[in-house]
Amino acid sequence: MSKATVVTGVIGEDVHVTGIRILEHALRSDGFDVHSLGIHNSQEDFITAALECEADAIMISSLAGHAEMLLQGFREKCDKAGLKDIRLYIGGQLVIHSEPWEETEKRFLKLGFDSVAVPFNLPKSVLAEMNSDLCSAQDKTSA
Amino acid sequence: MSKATVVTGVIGEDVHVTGIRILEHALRSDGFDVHSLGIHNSQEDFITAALECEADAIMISSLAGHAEMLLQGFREKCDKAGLKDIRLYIGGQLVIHSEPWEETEKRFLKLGFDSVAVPFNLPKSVLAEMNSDLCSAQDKTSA
Amino acid sequence: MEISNKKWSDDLFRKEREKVLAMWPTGEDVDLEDGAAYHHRLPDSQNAARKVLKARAEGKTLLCPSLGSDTVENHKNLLLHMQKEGQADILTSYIDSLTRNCRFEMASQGLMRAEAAGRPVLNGFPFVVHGVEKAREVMDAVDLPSLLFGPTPDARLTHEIGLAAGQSGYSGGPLISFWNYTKNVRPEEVIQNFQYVNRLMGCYEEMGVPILYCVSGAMPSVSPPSLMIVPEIIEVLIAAAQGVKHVQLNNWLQGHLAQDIAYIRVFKKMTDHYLKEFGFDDVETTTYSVSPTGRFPVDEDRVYALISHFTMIGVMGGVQVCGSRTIDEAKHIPTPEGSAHSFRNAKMFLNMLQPQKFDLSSHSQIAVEEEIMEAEVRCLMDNVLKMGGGDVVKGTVKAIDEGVLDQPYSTSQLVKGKVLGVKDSTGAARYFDMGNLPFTDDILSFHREKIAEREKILGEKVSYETIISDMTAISSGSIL
Amino acid sequence: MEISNKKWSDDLFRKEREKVLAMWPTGEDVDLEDGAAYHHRLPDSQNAARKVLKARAEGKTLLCPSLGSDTVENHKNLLLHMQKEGQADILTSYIDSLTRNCRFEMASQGLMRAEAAGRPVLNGFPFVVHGVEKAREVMDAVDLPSLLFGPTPDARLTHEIGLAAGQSGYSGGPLISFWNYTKNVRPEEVIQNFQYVNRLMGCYEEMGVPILYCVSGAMPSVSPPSLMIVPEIIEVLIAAAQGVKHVQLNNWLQGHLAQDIAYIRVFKKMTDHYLKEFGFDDVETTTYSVSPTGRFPVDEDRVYALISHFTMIGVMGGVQVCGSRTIDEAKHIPTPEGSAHSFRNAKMFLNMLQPQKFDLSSHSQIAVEEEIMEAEVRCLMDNVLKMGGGDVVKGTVKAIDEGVLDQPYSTSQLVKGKVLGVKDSTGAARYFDMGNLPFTDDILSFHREKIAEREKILGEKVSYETIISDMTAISSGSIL
Ligand code: B12
Ligand code: B12
Repeated sequence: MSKATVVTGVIGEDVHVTGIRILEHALRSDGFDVHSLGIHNSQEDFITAALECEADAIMISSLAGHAEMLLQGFREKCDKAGLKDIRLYIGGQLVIHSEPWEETEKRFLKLGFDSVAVPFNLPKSVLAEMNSDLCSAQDKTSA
Repeated sequence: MSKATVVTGVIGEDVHVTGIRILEHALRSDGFDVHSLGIHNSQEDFITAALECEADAIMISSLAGHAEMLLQGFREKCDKAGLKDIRLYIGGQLVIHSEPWEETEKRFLKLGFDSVAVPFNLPKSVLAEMNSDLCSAQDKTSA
Repeated sequence: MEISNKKWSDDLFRKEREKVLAMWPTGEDVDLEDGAAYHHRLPDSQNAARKVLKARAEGKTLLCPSLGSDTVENHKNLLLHMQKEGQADILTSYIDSLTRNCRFEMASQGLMRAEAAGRPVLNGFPFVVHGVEKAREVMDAVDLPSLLFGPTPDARLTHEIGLAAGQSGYSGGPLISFWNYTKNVRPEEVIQNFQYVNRLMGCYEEMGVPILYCVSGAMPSVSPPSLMIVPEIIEVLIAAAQGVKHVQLNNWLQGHLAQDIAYIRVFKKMTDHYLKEFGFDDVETTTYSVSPTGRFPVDEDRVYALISHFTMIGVMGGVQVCGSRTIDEAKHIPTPEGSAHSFRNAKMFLNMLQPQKFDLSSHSQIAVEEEIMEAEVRCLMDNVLKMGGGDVVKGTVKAIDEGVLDQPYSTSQLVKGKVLGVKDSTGAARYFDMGNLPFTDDILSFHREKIAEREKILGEKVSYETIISDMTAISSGSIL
Repeated sequence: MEISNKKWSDDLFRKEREKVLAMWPTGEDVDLEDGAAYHHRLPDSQNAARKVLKARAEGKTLLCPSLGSDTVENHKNLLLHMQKEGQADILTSYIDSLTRNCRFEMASQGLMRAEAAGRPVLNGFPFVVHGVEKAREVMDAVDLPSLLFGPTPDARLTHEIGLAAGQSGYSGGPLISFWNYTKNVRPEEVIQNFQYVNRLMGCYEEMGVPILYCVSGAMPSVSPPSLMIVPEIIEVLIAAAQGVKHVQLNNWLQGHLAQDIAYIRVFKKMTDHYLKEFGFDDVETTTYSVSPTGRFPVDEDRVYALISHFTMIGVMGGVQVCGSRTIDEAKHIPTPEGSAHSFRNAKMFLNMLQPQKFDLSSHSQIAVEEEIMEAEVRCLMDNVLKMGGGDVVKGTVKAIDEGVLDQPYSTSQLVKGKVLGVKDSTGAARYFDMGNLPFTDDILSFHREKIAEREKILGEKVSYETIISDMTAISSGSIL
């Protein structure tokens, strides 16, 4: 049985796929069930996929710097689609110009993301976070 | 007949001799009479040499950054020794820390120098200045 | 879709051209003859192909940054800044990504916002929206040649406008665009778009305007260079068939001196070989090198070292043109100042090294790399040609479908993506997984041995974890 | 003054030592046995000689900045900053110039002012004024070895204090001090002072404490490397006679890959040769490279390229230790931050290149340089030895007086200063004027030919103007 089910993908016109591919591999080898959407996805693509596979989380990657613009109202759409408790992760290089990391994070948390990965996060730490967020919670439920 | 007579040397404990050696060569090949004192000179060494060879100018080089400290009262000493009209040049790297060039120049002009060379001055421009300062003046005298 | 590596008939080109020029109103103003006449009015020193051939004759390396801003004013200033402060020899005009995706309407809105705001909004220069006249203002303002820059599945209208506006070349190509900029577009479609672009370049050549086409093939991510060379040669052959005469070979450096220099040599040698085999005897090939596409360090001290390092390889490899990423690469789109700082660094390194004429023409480690690389390239190319019954385009399409041509980390879902690279004990890229590539046993065992050496030092088997650490090694401060 | 290259008798050393220790009150606290005991308490990883031998065994290059501040607090912080932020492998303790000139009273006043002001006043660490106990606080605070640093005609008391305080080596030497730091001091006098210093190092060696002595010979200003190598070998032979066992060979890079690498090799080879000839069989030689002493560019982008360039040469030349100037070199005394930035750049370049084990062991351009350089060194060394009737010290003194050993741009008025270098068409340093150097016709014509090549390209005779432009070329952005 898989630890948890995760939908992954890149939002918008962005073609930067390497980072999320690496994460997908790390997650899979750690026992996660990963549904990978690759590049060029809309908000709807993520929601449809998450509904289909009953995902516990959505992981969105974005490096081109347009994430904020493209993800307006995403949490609300998830809610409406019935993905009320789904955890939303985002990471990559989220802004166009240098700004203090705390400000970037704050804005994305406000957009409804549960976790905003610092830039240049290594797979190891992403994995650790996913495990503590998704798996200990599940353990508790099944206990 | 030489264009003009110049005493050159480095002031204080400073060992940086290359720059002034290059200038000495440039001056000599351009027809100046150069009396070179090398490194490790005091104010008195310059004055004695200038009196001896009836110099038109003294050129002091300093790179170690102690020039200002070491040249307090130099113009007055020259005056007292009878070198009233002698032109005083200074160049090299005159200060320890970065400061706007104008400030450095101002302080050395106040110390009684007639000309303060910008750092990294190339021999060509030093030569041009010496020629216009010393030789046109002489031309006029002899005219 | 039926497609082959034949020169397009005038008829086909004319028909397609009508459609392309109708894609956006500015297409109406394009006139081929007038475009050529404009080029003829520009001085020879503003033609990229001429400038590069001169560098080749003199044994010099030129520096070429990647630049692009949106309004004429912004782009002009950026180019002028790099011409003056950045000591660039050749300029480039990055195409913004909306234009690359033919979203001209959105690009036009972005441009209007940029003009209103007085600061850049788009990530490149939207040639199509500007149209020929406006785009010529850029060339009129600068003294250097400029190239169109950036892969995209459909660069047709951008080329119509850009070339007519005095841009004298392009960097990109069908395969790089396919691997890295599409999700579900068939390779045939991208190739066909590029046959159009190449035919257009051919028209300029026929009118006496040399156009420099810098093929790009495939981007490395810890990739043995044959993975890049083969797609690049294919792009050359596609271009030559349509009448392209000045080809620049893009060497994607990964930082390993012996392997990267071998790449530069084998790529040139094999390109000339296949050009000759197909009878394309009058195509001039020159070489270009560019820093790696992987993650860059955030720390500028380190990026400076990388810029110098990759300039070293370019110069020692004897390329005619050297590109470079910039000190702000990891952080954000390069500022004009960041670009200028970076290229001043590259220029200094170049000026220290190049006059020395340090000779690496017979060097045993490079020779070893050359030998295996040439074997790999022949193996892959000959297979592609066989699959296409001698037609490189037909062969390429089939080979991609069967994973006989393959790439790691492609954005396309039509790509097998089985092949994977890993570094050996000296930092050279080796095949960790050959996927469906039709390699001989000799090649296989060469890579196995090299990987075994690394495993001996590591004290464990290389794995996907090793690959991840290899991919982030440089950004963490070391080749390994 | 009668002087020769014989080991000092215990008696002579004891008598001199009394005088030296009486030069300043802190001399009283120096106890050789206690000094050795302190070294034995330090971990092996804090001994420079051990660390360098380890690097030699592993084929690694270490980085070593030049550092020095005045108060214990300031100096400690500077060293800790470079240990942590600068990724240094070996630290150094620059001696301030007042102490170098034995102006201990003035140094002590400077130190007091620094302590009162809370910011540096002296340009280095005044070991003598601090005394053994205080100076040990520095070593106690850091984890790396540290070397005394800086030529001076009289480093005796500084060594008594510094070595007893755990510094495990020194960079400098009698000839470099004579050429560049004196005006009217006889060479005999400087050599005698260094025989004392070397004998002191020998005492530590006898007590089981390896001390790394980095000879420095002569600084280049567009100088063919034999001008540096010969004084350096002389310094080695003087040191070995007094019992020094760990010698580091300082290679003054000038930026020409082939010539600089040849320098590194010939220097090592000829040092080992003459050591053997004189029966010094147990002296370990390691190598060190450092950036050039000429004027640096003001522009930091360019200095970064130079730091990378000289790191490249050090790594390709296989030195054990690589020094570097810093990005603020042209402007002012390096700040801790400037030093850290510079060495992070050097480390990145090193980490990119060294793991590749790029092999230049058989390279024809380097071989050409090696051959002529070895001939020059033999010619000069054998002449010095002949002039001294087999005694290198006696020969050196005579050779300097007659200009058979010579340097351009010396500060000493006792030096002939006839010899001059100029760059050839590739940027290598050649003899423009050989002064009184006793070179063979072969050597003469080699240099003439190389200069002729440059003249052909220049279209005019090289002259003093050429030399001036050569000396400022790097600071203006190019090797030539
Ligand atoms: C490689 C690269 C490319 C390749 C991408 C190849 C591919 N198919 O993936 C190519 C060359 C195609 C490319 C193209 C472009 N790129 Co690019 N690219 C890079 C580069 C150099 C490295 C990215 C990378 O692969 N990193 C390696 C991986 C392993 O790291 P990662 O992506 O950061 O992912 C890790 C973490 O961030 C985290 N993570 C990532 N996603 C997520 C998601 C979640 C939920 C979590 C928890 C964690 C997480 O985990 C990953 C593993 O460690 C970066 C600069 C840099 N960082 O050095 C620029 C960069 C991202 N690119 C940039 C730009 C602008 C572009 C272009 C628009 C350029 C142009 N003008 O044409 C085009 C994009 C076109 C398009 N439509 O998208 C900019 C982005 C600017 C910004 N954000 O402000 C950058 C910063 C470069 C720059 N300085 O301009 N690029
Ligand atoms: C070479 C050099 C040395 C050599 C000198 C060899 C020699 N015998 O000459 C050596 C290694 C011995 C040396 C030693 C030291 N140096 Co030193 N050295 C340099 C260096 C790298 C280049 C100087 C040089 O030769 N330039 C080349 C010549 C051609 O240029 P120039 O001297 O500037 O002269 C030209 C012009 O300035 C002008 N000019 C010069 N003088 C005059 C005079 C007049 C009247 C006019 C009109 C024009 C003029 O014309 C010349 C021709 O173009 C500079 C840094 C730099 N600039 O890159 C540091 C530098 C000058 N040194 C410095 C220091 C601190 C030292 C030491 C104290 C280091 C130490 N801590 O031990 C010791 C000095 C010991 C002592 N007692 O003096 C500092 C000075 C700091 C400051 N001013 O703030 C510098 C800036 C380096 C640094 N960043 O720390 N140094």
